Amino acid sequence: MKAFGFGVLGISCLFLFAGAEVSAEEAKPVITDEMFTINNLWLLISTFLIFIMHLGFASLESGLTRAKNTVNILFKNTSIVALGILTYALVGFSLMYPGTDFTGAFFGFHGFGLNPPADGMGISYNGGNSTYWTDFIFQGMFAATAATIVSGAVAERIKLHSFLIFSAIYVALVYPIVGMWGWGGGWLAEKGFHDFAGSTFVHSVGGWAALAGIIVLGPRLGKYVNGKNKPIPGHSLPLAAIGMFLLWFGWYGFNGGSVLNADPAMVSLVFVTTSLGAASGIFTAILISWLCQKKPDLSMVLNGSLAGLVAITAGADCVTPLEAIYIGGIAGVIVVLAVLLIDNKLHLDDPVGATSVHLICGIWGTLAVGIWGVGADGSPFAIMPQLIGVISAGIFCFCCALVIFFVIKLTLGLRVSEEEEIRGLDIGEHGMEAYAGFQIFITQ
Amino acid sequence: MKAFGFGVLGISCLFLFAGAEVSAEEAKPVITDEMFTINNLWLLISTFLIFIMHLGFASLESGLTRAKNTVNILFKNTSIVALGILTYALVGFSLMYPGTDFTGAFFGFHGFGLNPPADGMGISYNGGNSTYWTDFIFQGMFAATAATIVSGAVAERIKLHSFLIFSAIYVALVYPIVGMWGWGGGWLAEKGFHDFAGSTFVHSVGGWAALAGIIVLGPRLGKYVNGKNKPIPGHSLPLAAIGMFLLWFGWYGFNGGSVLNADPAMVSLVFVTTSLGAASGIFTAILISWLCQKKPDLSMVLNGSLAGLVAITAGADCVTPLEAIYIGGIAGVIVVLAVLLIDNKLHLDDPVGATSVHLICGIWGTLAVGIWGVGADGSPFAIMPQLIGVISAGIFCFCCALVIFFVIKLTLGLRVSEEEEIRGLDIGEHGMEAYAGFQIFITQ
Amino acid sequence: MKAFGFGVLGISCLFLFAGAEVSAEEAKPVITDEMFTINNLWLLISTFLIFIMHLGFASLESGLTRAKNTVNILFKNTSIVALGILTYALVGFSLMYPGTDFTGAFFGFHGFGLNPPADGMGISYNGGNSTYWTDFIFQGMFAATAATIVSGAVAERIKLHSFLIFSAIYVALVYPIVGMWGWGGGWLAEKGFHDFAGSTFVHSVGGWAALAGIIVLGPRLGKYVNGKNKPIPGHSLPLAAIGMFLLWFGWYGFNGGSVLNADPAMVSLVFVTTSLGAASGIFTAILISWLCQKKPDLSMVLNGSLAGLVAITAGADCVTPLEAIYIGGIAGVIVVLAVLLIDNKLHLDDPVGATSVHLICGIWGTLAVGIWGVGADGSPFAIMPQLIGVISAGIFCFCCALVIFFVIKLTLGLRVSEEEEIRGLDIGEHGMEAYAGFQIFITQ
Amino acid sequence: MKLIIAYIQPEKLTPVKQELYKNEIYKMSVTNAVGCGQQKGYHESYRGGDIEVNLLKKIRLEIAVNEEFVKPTVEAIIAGARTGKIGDGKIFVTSLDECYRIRTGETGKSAIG
Amino acid sequence: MKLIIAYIQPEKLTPVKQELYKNEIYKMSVTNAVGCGQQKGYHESYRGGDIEVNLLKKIRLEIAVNEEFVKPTVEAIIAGARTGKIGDGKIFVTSLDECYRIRTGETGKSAIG
Amino acid sequence: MKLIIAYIQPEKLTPVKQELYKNEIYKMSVTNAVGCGQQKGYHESYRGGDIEVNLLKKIRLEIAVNEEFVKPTVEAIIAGARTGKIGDGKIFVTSLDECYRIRTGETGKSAIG
Ligand SMILES: Nc1ncnc2c1ncn2[C@@H]1O[C@H](COP(=O)(O)OP(=O)(O)O)[C@@H](O)[C@H]1O
Ligand SMILES: Nc1ncnc2c1ncn2[C@@H]1O[C@H](COP(=O)(O)OP(=O)(O)O)[C@@H](O)[C@H]1O
Ligand SMILES: Nc1ncnc2c1ncn2[C@@H]1O[C@H](COP(=O)(O)OP(=O)(O)O)[C@@H](O)[C@H]1O
Repeated sequence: MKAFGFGVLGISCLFLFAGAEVSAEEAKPVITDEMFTINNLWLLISTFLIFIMHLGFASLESGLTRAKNTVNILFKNTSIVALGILTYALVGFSLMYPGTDFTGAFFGFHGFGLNPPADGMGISYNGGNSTYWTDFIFQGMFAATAATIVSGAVAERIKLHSFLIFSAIYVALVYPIVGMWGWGGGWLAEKGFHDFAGSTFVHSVGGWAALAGIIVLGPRLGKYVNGKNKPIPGHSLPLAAIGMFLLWFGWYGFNGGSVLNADPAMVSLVFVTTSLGAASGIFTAILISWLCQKKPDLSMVLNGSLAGLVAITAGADCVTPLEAIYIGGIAGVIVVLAVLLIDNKLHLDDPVGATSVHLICGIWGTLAVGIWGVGADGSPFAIMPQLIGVISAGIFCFCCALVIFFVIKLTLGLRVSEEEEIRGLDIGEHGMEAYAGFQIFITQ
Repeated sequence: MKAFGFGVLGISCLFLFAGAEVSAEEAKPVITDEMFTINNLWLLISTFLIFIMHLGFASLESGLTRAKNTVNILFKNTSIVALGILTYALVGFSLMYPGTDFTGAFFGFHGFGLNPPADGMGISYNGGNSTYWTDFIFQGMFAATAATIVSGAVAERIKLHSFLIFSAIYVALVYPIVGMWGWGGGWLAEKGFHDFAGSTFVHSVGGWAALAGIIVLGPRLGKYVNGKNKPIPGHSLPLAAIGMFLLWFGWYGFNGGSVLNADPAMVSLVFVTTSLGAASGIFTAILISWLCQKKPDLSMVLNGSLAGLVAITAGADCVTPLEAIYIGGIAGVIVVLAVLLIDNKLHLDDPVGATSVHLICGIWGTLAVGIWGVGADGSPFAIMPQLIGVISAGIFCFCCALVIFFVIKLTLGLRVSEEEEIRGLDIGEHGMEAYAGFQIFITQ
Repeated sequence: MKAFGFGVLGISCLFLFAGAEVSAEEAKPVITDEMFTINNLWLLISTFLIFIMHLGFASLESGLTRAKNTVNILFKNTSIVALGILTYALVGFSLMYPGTDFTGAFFGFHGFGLNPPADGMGISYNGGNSTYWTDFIFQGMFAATAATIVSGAVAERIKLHSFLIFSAIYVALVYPIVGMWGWGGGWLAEKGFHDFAGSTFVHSVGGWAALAGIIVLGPRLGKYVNGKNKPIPGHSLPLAAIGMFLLWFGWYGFNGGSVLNADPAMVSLVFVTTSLGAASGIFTAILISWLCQKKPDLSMVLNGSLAGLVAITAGADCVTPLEAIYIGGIAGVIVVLAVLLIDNKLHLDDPVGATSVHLICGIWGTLAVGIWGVGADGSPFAIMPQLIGVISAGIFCFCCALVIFFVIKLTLGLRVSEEEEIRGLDIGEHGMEAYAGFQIFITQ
Repeated sequence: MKLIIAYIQPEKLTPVKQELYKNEIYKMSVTNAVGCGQQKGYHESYRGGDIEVNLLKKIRLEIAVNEEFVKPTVEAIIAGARTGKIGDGKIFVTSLDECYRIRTGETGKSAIG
Repeated sequence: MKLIIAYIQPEKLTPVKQELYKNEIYKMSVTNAVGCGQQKGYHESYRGGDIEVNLLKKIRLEIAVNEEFVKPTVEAIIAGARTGKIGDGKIFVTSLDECYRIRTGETGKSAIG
Repeated sequence: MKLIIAYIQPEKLTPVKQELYKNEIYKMSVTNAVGCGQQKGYHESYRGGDIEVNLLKKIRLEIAVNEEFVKPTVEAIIAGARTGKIGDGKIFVTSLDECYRIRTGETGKSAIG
């Protein structure tokens, strides 16, 4: 409940401070300029934190794939940031937060481009939480992350322009429409569905498209030979680790900023639940990976931390630290098993584990709100709305992604030629190599 | 108009909040301790953001050059941060902000070292925007970036100690003297020249020195053979991409902090224009690189984003988001064409494209203020002062840089021996290699 | 004097603002909601800055060791963050800040888990500096760094599970117990010992354990042959440089956040002293490395900056900028000489120089407070309490670490087999390689 | 005794190895190489400049065998590496004068396998 | 048929290739190597310790040719690689018993080119 | 003239070099290789999938010598590389028809050293 929750949160924040003599008289405007400035600043700080998650994704994804496709992955991730921000300015923001006219709706649109209202820069715009520009850029940074999630899953075999077109459509239309259901005051918000910072609206939305992508594309050459899984190791685990750490780092803005103001109690709770969720995801992923794989697998543990983060995202504001440890810890177990299942059993080829991390753990995190979450008013969240949210978002996103992928496949083609795949997309799509001067030989 | 603008901005900020009952009576001091603390904090946050740009430069530059010179580049970038901060404490700050005694002047000096005034830590020091220490460290972080820009352009052939001496002189003297013309209340400020965060005062200042350096040094061995351009690919595009993302990340402090306080309207506008400038630079660089080079070149797209950022820097506070898209988009086109021109036609060897990004787009961005920029008082900026600023800064910086480089060339020598260049500066200057244990062979 | 100093600092902060008409009457509570929100936000910002230091350590340590052990190092650093946060939640926080019942004591314990008091989220909890959650997560992020320091020193030869067990015990018990002596209001605090942000309580605590580790483990195979030092170069200096820059970046939160509120004068002073300490450490390390080693060694200069940072940590709040330059500059000299001594003369094999940086410069920085430091009340700190603090912490930590290492050695074994060490811990402990597809051959 | 040197496409290493195993040749040494043969190269471009790449990545096999194994070895390599497309590679056979097993000091025919 | 093995300075690969092309030798294989010859090494230093590097980076060429091409090949390599300085490199010539083109199965003289 | 090719364990390069120096053999070329011999490989695992690694890292030495140096060279390599464990490596000796020093154009026996 993001933008929609502005009012509510603003009030809850007043409530918290009730005993603290903010002003001499209760009648005066309760949000001061100072508070407005702090709130706004915190959202802008969160914005740059979320921005750096794009580097996190770029690093993680290129680290977990082969050196011959590295330029391609970096290119995609760089493009997506740009596409995300630009399309969000053009239509996304307007689709996602169409305003109170569309309360409870499935779809709303407020017009093309950015149109700050007269009071867009003042306290009154958003209950003293942010200016219109802050509102836009904070939400805009979120948008691109959904597309980035897909990038890793379809890596090493998708045509560059086809991917860019898919991403542009998905991030410009599908992401904001689903997001509006909950955060824009749409029908899911009405149902009492709670997704604090986007286990569903960002991570699952990305995850469903990732799933559609890997189904339509098929596995990389040589991944499954005679029904046997042949691992294709990532070419740089330091890069992957840098990616994970930067993602976690950015997550403090992703979750912390989703409080939508700088309320000390709320933001600090979110920092604690986020940190504990990630830590506990690492912890259980180590244990389960050590058990299942005999030797603990770094790539799994990196996934474990992200799993914990994705899972805690839906309820970071409404569970206790202890429950955050449970949620993250269970996610750490789920993600390892999901990777083993999806890769080894279902033979769906997801080079970076995006479906396991973002889709499966996104679902888990959303449902966990129905188990442990307690609303600002003290009443627990119900599981049914959460389930409805997960399923409806899932159906919508998965179908849209499938359709877009199929249309692109039939028109432009989706997959590079076999020859290009063997030689690498860096040479095929970009005519350059990521590590000139190093000897990189890959025999598969 | 940085430090000089303190008063003006402070007032504009009051103005914005006029309707918001900050205090019971207008006579009371209008900047509260809280506002002072927020403003100051935002500048400190910007300081650490700008700091990380040095890592951005280090990564970008080492990624776009050969592995055999990587230690050397990292060494230069590490040294420059230190030199920049230390010389800025010694003389730079005093040269750049000599105080009101030198209003309208070409040169001023306030004495060696740091000398906080009696009220240096209080609200009165700087209109409640920052303490003296904050003022110094924020400006000091800026200083070193100008020298870092040179580092990439002259890479792979300049002697280490010669470069360090050049940088120390340039950053200690040239950068603050030019900067004083605009930000320190000097003659350009009087003329109505507007350079918000340094398209000219930082980026062009660095870019002119880069140009002087590559002219004096000449191209790398084997770069132009029989009048033909032989590309020398960078050894690690992941490193280059990390560099670009970190630079963009830091730019939120570079531009955002240049508001010099935490004014919600202003800072959020700057965040939006900065983001859109970069995104749009990427977008057009992709298009133009796809067109001109047939296959889209990642190194060009990374340059495109930086081009957008450099260009929006001069006017981030005074153009609309739509204009930011134009400015960044045009910069994205300019930078690709400039690289093709400078490298392929003029045969000036600039390994990382520093002149195209920082000099050419810095000029473009400064002029763009004269096209679209509208001042705080609602009156548009004129193009003439901008042109005068660009030209005067250009002549001064380019001449200074040329002279310093020539003097060093005649005394200490500027370029390493041919043998050292072939074997790499890492072994020649540092006696060590960047990637021990990896096989790196370069046949050119 | 961290948590314990809350009251004092709160008051000093009031004091500073005394002349600034915060409220109409002095009798009213002086910390407003706004100030509370800013203070709290700054601690949370510091928290994410400290968090990214873990990536800094991971990068630095893997960069300075061999490629065949990279997965192992990344794994350790990822695990330690998780272990650090989780054990700190379980017992560490409670051991380190047991409350006023244990004032002046050697040991205190406040019960398992996190137990926010009734007013834990309000202004009254901590003098308006932070909420209980902020307090916990800020301190919790610190905790893990001590263990990370050990990781680099014992790299390339320690068994994974043995290291993890050591770290868990050390960070859960030893770190908070020693920390309590000073920051938790224990006996050292009573003695007037001053360690602002942890030259002793974080860096030396880690450094002593590192020393114990390398003594018990012995040098890496092939490090000292026939009494001659055979250098084992790190495999990726770009990674090492990324590590250094991220550590410095995070240090702004490490030191800046240790002010424990957003006081403009204090935080900006800390930013300045921290920056100058690091810059000056680089500067002298360059000079001394150029002199002693003929060619300037990048790995030494990276250590130089960290040395400056470690040294300034104890007194960043109580020395002048000029003194910060001295402290950092001396640290830059000390660290180069210490590496030469420890490695070349004492033949203690510390691959990343952790003992030189964190232990030796941690001690230097703590003592420097006794030389130059001046307390908030204007009276200089004495050298004796500092010496007592250094020695007592040293004896306690070193003995504890020795005992834990020995017990692990006798039970689980500490060192991998010779064969595994030759082949690399990545294959031995994790069954994977860090750079699949690159040819990495190491002949030692 | 003969020393067989073969250049094959990198992605054919696994099939060639399998064919060799089928023919009971278990010992071999592999290095990376780049080569030019009939196969044309391709063009890369970097910052607007053109790079002609005509040294293509190849795998170099070195297999020492006794005379009777020469034919099976060559056949196995061809079986595993042939696609019929240019770039499939080459096999060279030279004579080996002597062979030692370092571990035991054995020489000659028995040392080779 | 002969197999020519040459060690040259890395930066001489392009000139050598050009000379070979002039003499109509288009096929070759290239690998990286490190070598010690008369050329002295150099010293690196790391964290105060001295590292003697006496294995210097070289390029290894392998070119299989028919007898009549041996002389032109050797001459081309020398023409491209000689600077007169120590470290210019060495050329070794060995005999080739047989040669196969994997794609076609051709053998002998016709397979080599 | 003979060309000696040896495969040894990577960590044995330094001892082998020292033994060669003792026997006054100063010239050699070194490349990286992976090989399978009697030494069994090991298993890696990545994201739950099993990877069988049976090509193990080795160092390949190439040393051209005059006949009288063959024995000392082979002995030096064995002295430096033998541990008695599987994986110690192999030495192959082939004949060299000719040898040129690029710098001077010298040929034959005098060019080799
Ligand atoms: N005469 C030769 N000398 C050395 N290497 C050769 C020779 N001919 C071919 N090669 C190696 O074999 C590889 C494949 O050769 P190619 O000519 O493409 O095979 P084909 O013509 O049989 O399809 C080349 O890249 C090169 O490495
Ligand atoms: N006898 C040899 N055996 C193997 N490789 C050799 C031999 N002699 C020279 N080389 C290779 O040739 C390279 C250049 O040799 P060098 O002695 O420097 O040439 P020159 O003495 O002719 O100037 C060496 O680095 C090594 O790789
Ligand atoms: N017949 C062969 N042909 C090519 N290379 C070989 C051959 N035999 C051994 N090698 C190389 O020598 C290395 C060591 O061989 P190995 O069988 O382990 O030695 P040993 O059996 O004598 O202990 C192998 O990894 C391989 O690179």
